[in-house]
Amino acid sequence: MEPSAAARAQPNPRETLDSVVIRFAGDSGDGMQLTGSQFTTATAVAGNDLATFPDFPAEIRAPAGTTYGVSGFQIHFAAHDIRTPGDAPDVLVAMNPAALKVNTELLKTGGLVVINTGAFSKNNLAKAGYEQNPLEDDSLDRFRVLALDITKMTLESVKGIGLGSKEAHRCKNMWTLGLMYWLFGREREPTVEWLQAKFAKKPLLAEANIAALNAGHIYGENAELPHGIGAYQVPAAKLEPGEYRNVSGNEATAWGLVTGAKLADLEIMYGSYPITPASNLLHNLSKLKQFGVTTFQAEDEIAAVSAAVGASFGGSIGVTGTSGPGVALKSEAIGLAIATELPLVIVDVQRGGPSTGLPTKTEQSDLFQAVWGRNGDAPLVVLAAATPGDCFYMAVEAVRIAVKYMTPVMLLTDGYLANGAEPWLLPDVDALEPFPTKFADDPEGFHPFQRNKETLARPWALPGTPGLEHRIGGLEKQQDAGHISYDPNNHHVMTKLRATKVQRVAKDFPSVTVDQGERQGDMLVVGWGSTYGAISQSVRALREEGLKVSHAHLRNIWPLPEGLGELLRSFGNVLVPELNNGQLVKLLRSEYLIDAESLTKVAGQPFTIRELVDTVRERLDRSLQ
Amino acid sequence: MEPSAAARAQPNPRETLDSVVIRFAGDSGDGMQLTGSQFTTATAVAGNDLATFPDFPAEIRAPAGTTYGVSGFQIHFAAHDIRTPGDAPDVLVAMNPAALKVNTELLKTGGLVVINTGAFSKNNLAKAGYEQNPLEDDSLDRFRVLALDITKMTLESVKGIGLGSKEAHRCKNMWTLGLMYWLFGREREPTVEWLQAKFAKKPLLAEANIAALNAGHIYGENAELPHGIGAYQVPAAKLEPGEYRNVSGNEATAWGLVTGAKLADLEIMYGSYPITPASNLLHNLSKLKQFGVTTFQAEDEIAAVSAAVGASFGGSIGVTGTSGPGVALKSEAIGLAIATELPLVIVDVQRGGPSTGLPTKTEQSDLFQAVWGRNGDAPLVVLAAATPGDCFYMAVEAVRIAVKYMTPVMLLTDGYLANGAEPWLLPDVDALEPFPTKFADDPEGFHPFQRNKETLARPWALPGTPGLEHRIGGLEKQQDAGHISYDPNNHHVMTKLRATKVQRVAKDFPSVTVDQGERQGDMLVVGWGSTYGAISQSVRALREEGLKVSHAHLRNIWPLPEGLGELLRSFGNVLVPELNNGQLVKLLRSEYLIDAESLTKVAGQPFTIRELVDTVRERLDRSLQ
Amino acid sequence: MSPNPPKKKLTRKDFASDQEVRWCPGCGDYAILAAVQRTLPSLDAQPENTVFVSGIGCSSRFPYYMNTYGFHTIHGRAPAIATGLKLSNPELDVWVITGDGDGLSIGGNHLLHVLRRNVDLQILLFNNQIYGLTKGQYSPTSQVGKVTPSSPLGSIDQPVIPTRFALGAGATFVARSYDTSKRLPEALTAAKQYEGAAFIEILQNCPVFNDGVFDLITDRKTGPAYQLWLEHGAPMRFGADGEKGLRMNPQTLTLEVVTVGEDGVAEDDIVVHDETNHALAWMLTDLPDVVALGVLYREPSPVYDQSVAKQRELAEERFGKADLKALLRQGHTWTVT
Amino acid sequence: MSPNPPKKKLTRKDFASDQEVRWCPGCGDYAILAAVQRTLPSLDAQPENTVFVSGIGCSSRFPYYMNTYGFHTIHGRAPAIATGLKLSNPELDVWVITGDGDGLSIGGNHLLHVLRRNVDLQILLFNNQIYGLTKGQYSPTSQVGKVTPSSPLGSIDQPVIPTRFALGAGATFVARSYDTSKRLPEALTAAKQYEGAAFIEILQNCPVFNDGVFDLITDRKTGPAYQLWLEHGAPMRFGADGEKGLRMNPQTLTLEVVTVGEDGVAEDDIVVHDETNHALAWMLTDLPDVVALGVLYREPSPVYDQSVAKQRELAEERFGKADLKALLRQGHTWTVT
Ligand SMILES: Cc1ncc(C[n+]2csc(CCOP(=O)(O)OP(=O)(O)O)c2C)c(N)n1
Ligand SMILES: Cc1ncc(C[n+]2csc(CCOP(=O)(O)OP(=O)(O)O)c2C)c(N)n1
Ligand code: SF4
Ligand code: SF4
Ligand SMILES: [Mg+2]
Ligand SMILES: [Mg+2]
Repeated sequence: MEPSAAARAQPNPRETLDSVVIRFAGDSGDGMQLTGSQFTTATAVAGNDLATFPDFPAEIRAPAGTTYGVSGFQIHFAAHDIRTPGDAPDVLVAMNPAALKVNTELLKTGGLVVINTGAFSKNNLAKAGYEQNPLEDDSLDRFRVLALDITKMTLESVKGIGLGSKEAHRCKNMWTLGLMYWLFGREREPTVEWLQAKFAKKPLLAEANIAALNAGHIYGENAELPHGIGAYQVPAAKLEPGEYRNVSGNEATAWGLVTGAKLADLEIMYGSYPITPASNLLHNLSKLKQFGVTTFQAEDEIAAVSAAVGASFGGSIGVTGTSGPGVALKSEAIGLAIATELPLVIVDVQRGGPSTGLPTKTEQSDLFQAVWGRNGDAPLVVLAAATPGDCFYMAVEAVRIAVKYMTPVMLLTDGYLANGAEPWLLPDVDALEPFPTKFADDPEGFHPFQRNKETLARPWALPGTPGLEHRIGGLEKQQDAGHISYDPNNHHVMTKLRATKVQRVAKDFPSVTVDQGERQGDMLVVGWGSTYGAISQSVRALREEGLKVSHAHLRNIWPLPEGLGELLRSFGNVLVPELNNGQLVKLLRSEYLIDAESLTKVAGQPFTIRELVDTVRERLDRSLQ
Repeated sequence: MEPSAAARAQPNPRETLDSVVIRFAGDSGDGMQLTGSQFTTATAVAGNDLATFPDFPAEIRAPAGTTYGVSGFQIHFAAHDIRTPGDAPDVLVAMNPAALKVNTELLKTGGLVVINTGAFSKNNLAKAGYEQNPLEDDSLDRFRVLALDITKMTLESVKGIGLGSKEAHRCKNMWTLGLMYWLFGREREPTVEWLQAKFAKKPLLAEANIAALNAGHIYGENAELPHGIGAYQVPAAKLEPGEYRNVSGNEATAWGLVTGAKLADLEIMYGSYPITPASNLLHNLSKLKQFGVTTFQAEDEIAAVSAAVGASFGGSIGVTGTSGPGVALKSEAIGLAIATELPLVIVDVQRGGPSTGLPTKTEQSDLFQAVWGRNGDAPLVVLAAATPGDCFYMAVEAVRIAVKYMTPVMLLTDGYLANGAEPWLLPDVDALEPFPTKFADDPEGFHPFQRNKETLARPWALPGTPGLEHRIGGLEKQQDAGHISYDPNNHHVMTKLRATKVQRVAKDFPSVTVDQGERQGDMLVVGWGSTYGAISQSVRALREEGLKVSHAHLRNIWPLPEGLGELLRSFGNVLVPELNNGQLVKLLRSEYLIDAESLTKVAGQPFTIRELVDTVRERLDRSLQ
Repeated sequence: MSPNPPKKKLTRKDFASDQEVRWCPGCGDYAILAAVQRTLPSLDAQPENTVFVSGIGCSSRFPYYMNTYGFHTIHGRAPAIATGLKLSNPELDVWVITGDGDGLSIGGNHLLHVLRRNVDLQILLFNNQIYGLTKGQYSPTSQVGKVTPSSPLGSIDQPVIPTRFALGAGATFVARSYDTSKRLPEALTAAKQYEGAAFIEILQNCPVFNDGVFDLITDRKTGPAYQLWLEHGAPMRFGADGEKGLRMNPQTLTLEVVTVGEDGVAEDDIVVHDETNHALAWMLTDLPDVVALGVLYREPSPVYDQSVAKQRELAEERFGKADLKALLRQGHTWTVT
Repeated sequence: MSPNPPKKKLTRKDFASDQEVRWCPGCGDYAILAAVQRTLPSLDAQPENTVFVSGIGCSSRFPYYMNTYGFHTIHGRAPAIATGLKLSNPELDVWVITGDGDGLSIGGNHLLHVLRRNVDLQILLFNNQIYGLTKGQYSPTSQVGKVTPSSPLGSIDQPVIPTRFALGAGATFVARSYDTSKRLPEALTAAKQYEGAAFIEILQNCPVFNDGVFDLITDRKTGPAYQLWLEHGAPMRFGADGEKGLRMNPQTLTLEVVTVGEDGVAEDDIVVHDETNHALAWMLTDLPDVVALGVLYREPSPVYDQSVAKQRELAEERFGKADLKALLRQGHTWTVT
């Protein structure tokens, strides 16, 4: 967002910008996440396309003023459609020195910094590790700085309402939000309504926060803003018409599971043990008991998945959600579901590993564990969601596949999808094809492991059904009859059947599609999961440069979609960017003997557009030499 | 073992045979395993090369007389060196109808069946599922049958010694052993001594068993054996000179661990939870406490590996042994050892999977779990033993690598290696190169994650050392300093360092060797683990036919040995036989982009020579067309 | 013929599956299996509504031999799997079969939590003080000094007392019996009729790896002197002719074995069993020279699966009827035209 | 200068690491950390011989702040890891730091077994009745009805009573205290001096997710009326001026709160604490209107790591000196020439 010369001369009228990246940053206690989500709503209402990235500290409440206590929320909005929260911010809102310290690096040269000087005390400067006050040296020269004593102005704005000093200070974020609303021409109503609802029981707080919001806005209107800073407008984007909302991945996954269960005509038994970043999946579902959802907070992950398996045996769709370390603990019980061929959905909201790793950071390093991480030959279906909204559809798909094929399905999402929000065109749930579950009920010639010819699924016979009494377990079972069998050939046959059944699922997937570009060219960028936005925006940029680059994004990790091998062979180069040390790339190489190259980033952060664009260009140059 | 015309004419003098496969089969209670191991000892003493395969039922004590209660012991011995217990038996000893029933299929046409008619009661025949007595119909016509009332003759031989009827009956196996000793010209002394030692406290039992043994032998000397059955001799094999013993894989592993620890100048803390077929590793080590071994029978596998990790932190070499399901449960804690870079040895005695699977059967299906089965990018070193005796050397190697590189090492063996015995040339332990452990002790500039330039190992600093106080954990650590670090680049760097460290280990391995044949040709058969004997004997047979087939056997699964890619590319075809649904083959394909073909057998049983020979021939034909 | 014919009276046979029983000859598990198969018909249990869930172990083979629904799961996890099953269908009558290793070693945590949650299950723990299936290693209930393949010099682990562990976990029904006891059906009946988690420790003989550990208690001759059969409201008398009894020592807070009539011990010195008394139950878990059998403790309290069901109804009141469209629209939405 | 100079007296500072403490402002963990750092020097603990092993949770961040050896392991496994550490080097002074979730939820089984084995460790369980680190879900010690993000309609799980669970597990040292108590160092001292597994439940306030659950007990004003401080051999008196006490009801076997002097309650009606009395300790774990603090139970018994060491000596006697060559030759060997 380089302001035009015109803007420099005289700020008004509103200058038009194509896209803006704003980063709100402050102390964990400053309410930056709330501020960010309110700005998001207002921006959505204004019709921009947008993407957000909340970035909070690992500590629950790090001491005030510390750099590791800084909480950030980045939003990218534009007049065209966009898919990432943006690389470098155009605008930084820094509520205290620590927030400035950790974010100045990221900010674009010429970018705007809004600073609350009220928080720039000696003490806070020291905590942030500033020898001297950056407002008094040249360290911010490359930016346009708007330094205001937001604290003071906030306190004035709420004076007389009769808040305690602590609550009064708490209104800082609303004052700031008001100012930002004015700068970018956003409506205040949704926020006002939201504040009234939120503080319905505490009218004083509602009044004060609204007062602060308005005061910030009025400040923008009246104050003589420094040279080069004015009001802007970002025209609405041409989005597909329809009803929208903002959705985070963990919301979408929860709603997708509920929708899938409804389409399957089943109840959900969700067994889980809290773990970052999967915990709020449990929170979301525990509020949906009226949808036939039972949530069971188990004593550990093993009990969580075990309860889900037990529930599937009983006729619910057993679901268990967790993150990488939890999946590791669940692997033995997942093997039981594979051996007994019961439906089960495992949601792995991936995070930084190995071991405890970086719990609050995003990563894609559980793919191997999902596909191969069990004892014995233990195949299951692995799906991966590409965007927060896609979590909804993938969750529905996971339920459908699990029930139709009587198999565990692992759905991979990650911390970035789980917490990041995007505007989401609401699906027409009535238009979704139901897939009602058919339980076995006829004792005539019933055998618990006699398979459906097409899907190879065994019948689902529920306890409570007269005449179908049978026993299942983790020991190898005789084909059809299902009794324990130590017969060598039977074990060979059953192993092949289990593998074939999972491979059959590929026939049920759409064969591989290309998200952008032709079906042949110089380079195919193959992605999976949350890198969708970054890859697709990068590929668009590269194609605009005229490069023969295409983008295919895999939602079906195992089995791999049909036609993929052929597609890969139609490109001079195949690049597989992953937020891990190279996992999908190994699968592709072993399955298709293609010399796919890996691009790895294991930094707990999404790819930036620049990283991807540069790498693709550089690899293409190398290969075309 | 087709008897010569001469032999048919008149049985004596002893006919010379090149190799014989005998299968002892009877009720679990009949003591077939004892009989087999005694025959093995006597055969070893006679200087033959040999291989054995005990094959006992899954049930602890299945009801007497049932087919699933049959316990078998197969021994293959020869005048030349051999590597498998043989495909089809030449001689079957059937102590009851069930034993005959389940084994006649396997027996070679023209083979010899020794039958205890004393056990062929209506009741037993029924339990075995015989409509009519096979001794009275033509079902055994294709064999040479030696039907004797062993029960009766045994009881006579021990009459007067004053045993209870139960004990008296128990002597049947010794009578039978006596007869077999005579048939194959074996010495009785070792067995006599063994019986005296075993029943030192029960002289009557000793006397009776010895009496029965002799009676069986005398019977052979005197009795007019039926036409076509005589005494045989199998000349001694030309074996490498030296001192030999029979060893099973779980013995060799236990001794190797103890030896490795001694060479590293460390004590062992072995944490384990019993599981078939790994339990007797715990049993063996619990008898070696005087070697500085502590065995800890934990409450579960998680506690077992955790205790081992804790012990490694304390300065012992932590070791944990289990089978597939146990490894699944341990995966999270193994990740902790990877993240904290502590030495750890995990022994996985593989068995049939998935889930509980076939606990008493052998399989190689945990390779994927070993290499990839953890959350996050969590690399470790994977080794695989090729023979029971090789378990000793691989266990030493596992300790060496774990300590030198401060990394977990997974040693893969399996049920076949664990229980199968082979004659083993005793190593000269004095000649083994010691690798004494160097602990950090200098506080000067100490950093817990500062790496050795060559190995990338971090220092091993033990609690109790003044001045080196430090904290480790599963969260990502700052390079060198080792403090918690959420820094993005640091995580990327540390992930790469962990991976590179494990890859470095390859420099410490011998680069890939060819076990048989040239370094190029029409087909390279690549094996790993317990298939060594079967593959090597098959390849020998094929090479004798003049086929350009070579055999390479991998003991280093991860990292793969240097030079492997080049070697694979030097052959027209690469075949990877595995007792799983195709795992190593996928590793090779993804690492080297070689179109390696898979040969799978997932039947809980080793490959037969025939299976391998036929497949290689058929695939070669196909490819040469 | 009447539209709904009277259900035929079921017998023991109706609960026996066609699978051959594969325990060692003489195993105590046979007697327990027989007792269960005999007891169920007398309680009007229906095979189709009955489920046996087990872990891994000799004891855990149990479900295969019952002609009901059955799930032979993985080692130690049966309580968690049964919890999920019960939550998915509270109508089912769910029995958990576990062993001293399965339930108290690898499965100890799940047993703790299923008991404190008070899920409506019958939990039978076959205690043979050994790991049978893996061929005889000591278990968490083995006595100190026990020599086994993994403890050649004798076990040094202090054993867990299953009933004491259960009380410590907050169990609301705790009973004890033994494999060959004629009164085992009584305990099974009480457990089935109890709403909540009913825990029964069943002393079981393993003739192959731990033969005779309970002989003194279970033997016809010696037994009576060691068996204290508890009856709610009845004095704690035992011995061949009930000559012995338990007296409370208020100083030491211990129950002492006394002989009625001898050195001034009167009838009413004998403690009367109150199965709702927690502290008393605690003392009964481990007595000096006698073993308490029957129901040690029973105090009905909220049942987990029932509370879960209640919350699902409550949810509808609180959050309104299930409406998928409304759900997706909760919070803020906007329309692009 | 003397060959071995007198060790300098260590202070609290010597046990504080250079790492910034990162708990929320006002977290009870700060007070516990201070108490531990103050107590260790007074017990002549040496930083290099002291190890803090923790699982995962806010409480489990503890080791980072101690200038000793430390291991921040994985969730729930600290007792098992500490057991292995202690077996590898029994000389070390090993402390386990865990939480109500870490120790009683995912780690319940390891806590059970480390207690029954009586491994020589100090085990501090920080009980804030909540999962702090994961932002406030109910824990196994949360009260029924607790509303949290995962229990919007209130928790329905019956809570575990940590001290009762410990006794049920066979613990031989069981104590209770709270974060800000002046007497916390006493409990820490007793634990360190005890040989065996010393279990201390420390009530800890989580101002962010469960503020004030223990206020009645820990508050300066209200506290005295709710704190029963146990002293071995002393009568169980409490209240602002010790006016109250506990009396045994021999019928119900419960401890009743009485006021000395009122309706005929005399001094010696008050029960005298006997920390070796198991049944008494059991009753003390959960009293009606008062909380027992201090050492509830202490009864020294064989220490696991010591028994392990003994067996290693015994092994040498039984199986002879370690001789690798002989080992490989045990049983039958033969020579091929
Ligand atoms: C994960 C796992 N670990 C270990 C085992 C091996 N195992 C099977 S049963 C068992 C113990 C059985 O003891 P118990 O529960 O007392 O049953 P019992 O055989 O005595 O009836 C063990 C250790 C297993 N099957 N799975
Ligand atoms: C295997 C695994 N599961 C779940 C988690 C997430 N987790 C971390 S701490 C915790 C609970 C902490 O509660 P508590 O032990 O009471 O500690 P507190 O934070 O309250 O001090 C959970 C569920 C994890 N880190 N690892
Ligand atoms: S080993 Fe013991 S417990 Fe298992 S079946 Fe045999 S006798 Fe029964
Ligand atoms: S969340 Fe609670 S327990 Fe955790 S640090 Fe903050 S105040 Fe302490
Ligand atoms: Mg047992
Ligand atoms: Mg807590």
